[in-house]
Amino acid sequence: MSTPYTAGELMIFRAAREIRDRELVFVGMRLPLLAYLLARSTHAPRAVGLFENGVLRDQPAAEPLITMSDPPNLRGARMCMGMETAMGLLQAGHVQLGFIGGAEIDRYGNLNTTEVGVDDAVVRLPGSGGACDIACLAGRLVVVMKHERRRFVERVRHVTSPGYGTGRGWRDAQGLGGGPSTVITDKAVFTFHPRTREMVVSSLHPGVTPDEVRALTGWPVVVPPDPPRTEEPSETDLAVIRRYDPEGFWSR
Amino acid sequence: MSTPYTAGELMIFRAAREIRDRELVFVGMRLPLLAYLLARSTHAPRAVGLFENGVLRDQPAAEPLITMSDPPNLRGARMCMGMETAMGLLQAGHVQLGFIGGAEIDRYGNLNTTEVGVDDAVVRLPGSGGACDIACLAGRLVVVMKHERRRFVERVRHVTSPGYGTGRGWRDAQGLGGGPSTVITDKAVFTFHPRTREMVVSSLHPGVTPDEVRALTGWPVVVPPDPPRTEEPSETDLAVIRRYDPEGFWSR
Amino acid sequence: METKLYTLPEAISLFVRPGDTVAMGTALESLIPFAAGHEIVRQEIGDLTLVGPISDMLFDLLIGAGCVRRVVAAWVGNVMMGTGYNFRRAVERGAPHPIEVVEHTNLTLQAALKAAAQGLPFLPTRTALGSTILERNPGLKTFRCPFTGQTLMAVSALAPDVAILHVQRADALGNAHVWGNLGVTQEAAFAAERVILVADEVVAPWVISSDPNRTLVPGFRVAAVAEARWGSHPSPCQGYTNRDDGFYRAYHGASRTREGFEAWLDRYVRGVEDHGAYVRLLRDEGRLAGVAVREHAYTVAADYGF
Amino acid sequence: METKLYTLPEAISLFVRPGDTVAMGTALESLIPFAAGHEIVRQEIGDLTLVGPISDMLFDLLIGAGCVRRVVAAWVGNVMMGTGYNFRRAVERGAPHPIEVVEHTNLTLQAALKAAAQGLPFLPTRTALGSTILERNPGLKTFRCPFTGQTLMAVSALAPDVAILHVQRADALGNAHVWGNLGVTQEAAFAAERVILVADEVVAPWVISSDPNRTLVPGFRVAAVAEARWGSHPSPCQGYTNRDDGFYRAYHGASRTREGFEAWLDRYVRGVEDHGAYVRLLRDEGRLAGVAVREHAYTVAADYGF
Repeated sequence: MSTPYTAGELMIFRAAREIRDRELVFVGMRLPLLAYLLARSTHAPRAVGLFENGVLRDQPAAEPLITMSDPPNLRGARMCMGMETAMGLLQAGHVQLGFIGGAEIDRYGNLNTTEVGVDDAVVRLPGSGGACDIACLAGRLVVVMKHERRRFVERVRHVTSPGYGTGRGWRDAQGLGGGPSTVITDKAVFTFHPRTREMVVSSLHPGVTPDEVRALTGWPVVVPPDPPRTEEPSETDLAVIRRYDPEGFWSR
Repeated sequence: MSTPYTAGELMIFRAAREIRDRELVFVGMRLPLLAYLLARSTHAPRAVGLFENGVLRDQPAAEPLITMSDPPNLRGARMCMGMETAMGLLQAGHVQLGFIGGAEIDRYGNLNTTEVGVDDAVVRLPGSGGACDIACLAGRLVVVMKHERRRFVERVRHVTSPGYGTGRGWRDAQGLGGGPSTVITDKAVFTFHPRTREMVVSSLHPGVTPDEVRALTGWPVVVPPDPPRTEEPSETDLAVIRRYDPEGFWSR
Repeated sequence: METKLYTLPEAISLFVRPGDTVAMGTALESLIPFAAGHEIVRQEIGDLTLVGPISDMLFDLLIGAGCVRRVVAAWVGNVMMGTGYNFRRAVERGAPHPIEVVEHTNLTLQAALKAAAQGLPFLPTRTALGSTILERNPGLKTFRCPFTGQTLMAVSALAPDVAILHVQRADALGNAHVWGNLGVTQEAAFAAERVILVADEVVAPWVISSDPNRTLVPGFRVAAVAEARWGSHPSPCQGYTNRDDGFYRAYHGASRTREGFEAWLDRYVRGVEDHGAYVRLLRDEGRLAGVAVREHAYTVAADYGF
Repeated sequence: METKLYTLPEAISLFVRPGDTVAMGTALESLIPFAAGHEIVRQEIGDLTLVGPISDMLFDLLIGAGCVRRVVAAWVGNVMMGTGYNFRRAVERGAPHPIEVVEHTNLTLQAALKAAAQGLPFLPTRTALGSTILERNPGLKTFRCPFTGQTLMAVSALAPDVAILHVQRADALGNAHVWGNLGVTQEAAFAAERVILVADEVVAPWVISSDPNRTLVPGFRVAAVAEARWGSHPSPCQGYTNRDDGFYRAYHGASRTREGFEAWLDRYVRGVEDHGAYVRLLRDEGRLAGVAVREHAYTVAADYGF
C-alpha cells in the first residue's frame, strides 16, 4: 500500500523517470524543475540541469523560486549564460532532453501556446517563449500537461511548438531532428507510435480507465489492450518532491 | 624653421590628421596607435580608439606596449570585448576609420600580406589577421607603409585586403562600402581619383621630387603639376609623439 | 569626457519618441526597466513597437496604458501568474486599442537582435521550422544552407530605435556593469540606435575600469544614463533588489478588468510624480523592506595587475 | 561531482590525438597555451591541424617541431618580430615537411568557430568580399541574403576536435574564469568536441560560483583541467604572468635557421622533462622575476546577494 500522493506528484515522478543519468536537461520552472531535482536525488545523480534562461547550477537554490531568474537561483550558480549560449547548446545538440507544456496538443504531438478558440471567440495566450526552440532542437521532448478534452485536440489551431506535424517523415522534411518522446498527463502516459508518429497510450495512471482517457481525448486515441499501469512514486520519491516543494505550490 | 623629425614622425603626424573628432577609430599597434594618441592630444580630443583585439580605453596605457594584448593595455580599460563584438562594431558600420599596412599595394589600393614573389621564389607572409576585415568594413581606410618599388606594384599577387579592385564600381559589385581614402608613405600622401579610383599623389613630403616617387612606384603614377607639400609636424606634435614613444621604437 | 547623465524623465523625453521601436525586458524576468516604462506612461509616449523575448508584466502594463501599437516578442504575460490581461484585451477586443503582434521564439528574437548588432541583414537558425510562428512574422523565412543545402530558418535583423536597459551600475560616461542572467541584453545594446541605461547606482569610472570584462556596452554607444535606485521593481536586480512576487500577484488581480487596471495605473504610475515618488510610495506600503538585499554575496576578485 | 583534474602530460596524452584539429591561441597575443604546446612536442603528437586567429609564435614552434599538417588561421608569425621562420620554411620549402594553409580573416575564423558553437552549418559575414582569401579556403563562399538579396560571405562551421585554452583559474569540475582580451576563446570552448583547460591556478568551486557571469564554459563541456602556473609563458596571463618580450625576440633570432630552432627546442622543450622543469629553467635564467606581477589591481566586487 503506497503513500497517498497527488496527481501532480505522480506526474513529477513520472517525468523524473524520463531523465537519464549524465544527460543535459533543459529545466523550466514548476513540474519539470521538480522532476529534475527528483531525478538528481535518485537515479540520475550526474544529470545536469540548465535553466532555459542560461543559469546552470549544481545544487538547488537556497530558497524556493517563482521564476528562474529569481536572485536565489543566480547566487552560487556555476555559470550564467546569455540566451545565445544557452540556446546554442540546444541548437548544437548538446541538450538531450527538454520539457514543455501547452494549452493544446494534437494527435501528432504538436503544441499550441499562441491562441485557442474559434475566430469570433479567440483566447490569446502568451506565445512561444523558448518552447518552440526546445520542441525543435532538444534530443527528446517530454510534454507535461493536464488532460482535458479541449486541450487534446485532433489538430491544434497553431503549431507553436512542432511535434510530428502530420505524421511520419514530417520532421525530416522540415529539417528537424528529435521530436516528442513522451506525454505525461494527470491520467496517463503516452508515447508516439514509431510507424505513424501518432500519440498512443503507454500506461494509464492507477484508477484511470481506457474509456476515461478516450473521453478526454479529441481523436480516437489508441489504447493497447490491457494497458500497463503507470509506476507509482515511492515514499522516498515523495519525500524528495515535498522537500523541494514544501508548500505544494507546484505539485498539488 | 621646423624642428628636425624622422620620416616615421612625419607619417604619424600625417596619419593623425586623418582622424576626425568624435570618430571611432580602429587602432592597431605601432604608427596608427601613435597617430591616434597624437590626434587625441591635438585636434580630435573626443576620438575613440578601439584596439582590434577588443580593448577600449580612454587613456593611454601606463607603460609602452609591444602588442595590444599586453597587460598594461587591459588594466584600466573601459571594456574588453571579444572579437565578435569588436568586429561586430566594424561590420555594423560604427568604425569610421581603420589603419592598415601591407607588403604590397597596387594601383587601386589593393593590399597583399599573404605572399609575395614569383612562383619559384615565393616569400610567405603572415596573412590577413584583421586587415581584410578592416579593409572591407571600415568607413574609410588609411594605409601607412614604406614606399619601395617592390611594394608599389601594378597588380598585387594576392588581394588579402581589397582596395578598389579593378577600379570604379568594383567595390559596389562585390557588396563592399567604404574603401581606402589615403595612403601615407615615407615619400608622399596619396588619395584615390574619384572617377577612376586609381591612387594618385596628393602631396609630396618636403624634399621629395615627383621623379623620385615615379621611380619608386610600379605603375605610371599620376603626380599633379606643382604638387602640394605635405604639412609638417609642429614642435607640439613632435613632443606628443616622443612622449608616447620615448625610445623611438616605432617612430624612428 | 562628456557626461551622459540625465534624470530619468529627461532621458525618456529626449531619447524615446512616439512611434519608436523600443527594446525592453531583455534580461527575461530580471532587470526589467519598470521605472523607465512608468515614465513612458507618464509622458504619454504612444504608438510604440515593443521588442523583448518574454515580457514579464511591463509590456502588458504599457499595452494597457495605450502606449503600444505593436509587440515583437516571444511571450507576453505575467510569468508568475500566466495571462497578461491587457495583452489579451488588446488582441481579443482591441481595448484600449488594437495592437499588432509579431511572433518570435526566444531564439529567433535573439538572432534578430544579434544580426542587427553584428551589422548583418539576417542570421540563420535551426529553430521554428515547421511551426506556424513564421506565418505571423515576415522576418522569418526558410532557406537553404549555401554549403550543405539543408533547410534553415533565416531571421531578419531587428534594430530597435532605442534599447532601455536596467543595470546594476554605470558611470556617467555610459560604461555599465551588469550581472545575472542577461538574456539578450548585450545584443539589444549593440543593435539599438540609442541606448538608455537605467542604473541602480551611478559609480565613478574607475569602478567600471577595474573590471573591463564586465562592461556591457561602451559609453560611445550610450545616449543616456539615468540613476534610479529600485528602478527594476518589481523585477529583481541581483545584489540590489529582490523580486516583489506579491506585486505581480496584485497586478494580476487588479488588471483583470480595465477599471481595475486604470486604478492600478492611477495609484502606481500616473498618480506618482516620478520614480522618487514611486519609491516613497513603496516604502509607505512596506514593500521596500521585502525586496531589500538581506545578505550580500560578493565576487572573488579578478586581478588586472601586471 | 567528478573531477576533471589531470597532470598536463596526462591531459595532452588522453585528449589530443595524432591527426586532431586543435584550436589554440584563441585569445590572440595573450593566454597562449605554450605549456600545452610544449607537451605536444614532447609527446611527438603529429599530423595536427592547428586552428587559431593569429598565432603568436606557438604555431610556428609546432610547425618547426614537425607536429603540423595543416594550419587554419588568419595570421601566422611572431607578432612582435613579424615573420615566423618555421612557417615560412614549411610553406616555401617543405621543411621539416610541407603544410597546407587554409586562409582566414580574424572575422571569418570567429564566424567559423561560432557557427560550430551554435550548431549551425554556417554563418554569414560581410567581410572578405572581393579578396582572394576565399580562393584558399573552401569554407568561404559568397551567397545572397534571403531577405535583401545582397551579396554576403558564408563561412562554414569549423568544429575543432579539441580546444586547448589557457585560463587564469578553474575548478576541478571544469568551470573556469578567464579575463582580459579573449578573442574567440568562448567560441572555441563551445565549438570543440573536447576542451582542455590549462589554468594558472586550480581553485575551489565556490570561487567560480561566486561570479557565474565570468565563467567561460560549463564543466560538462570540459574534458580536462591541468594546472600549470606560468603555463602561458612567454605570452601574458593578466594578473599572473607578464609578457616576456625578450623571449619572443630570442626565439626570432634562434629560429632563423633550422639548426638554431632545433637548439632552441632542445633547450626549452625537448630538453626539459615537463612544465615544472621548464619553470625551473626560466627561474635559473632569471626570467620569472621579469614576468611576475609587480602590482596587483583587483576588481571592484559585484554582489550576487539577495
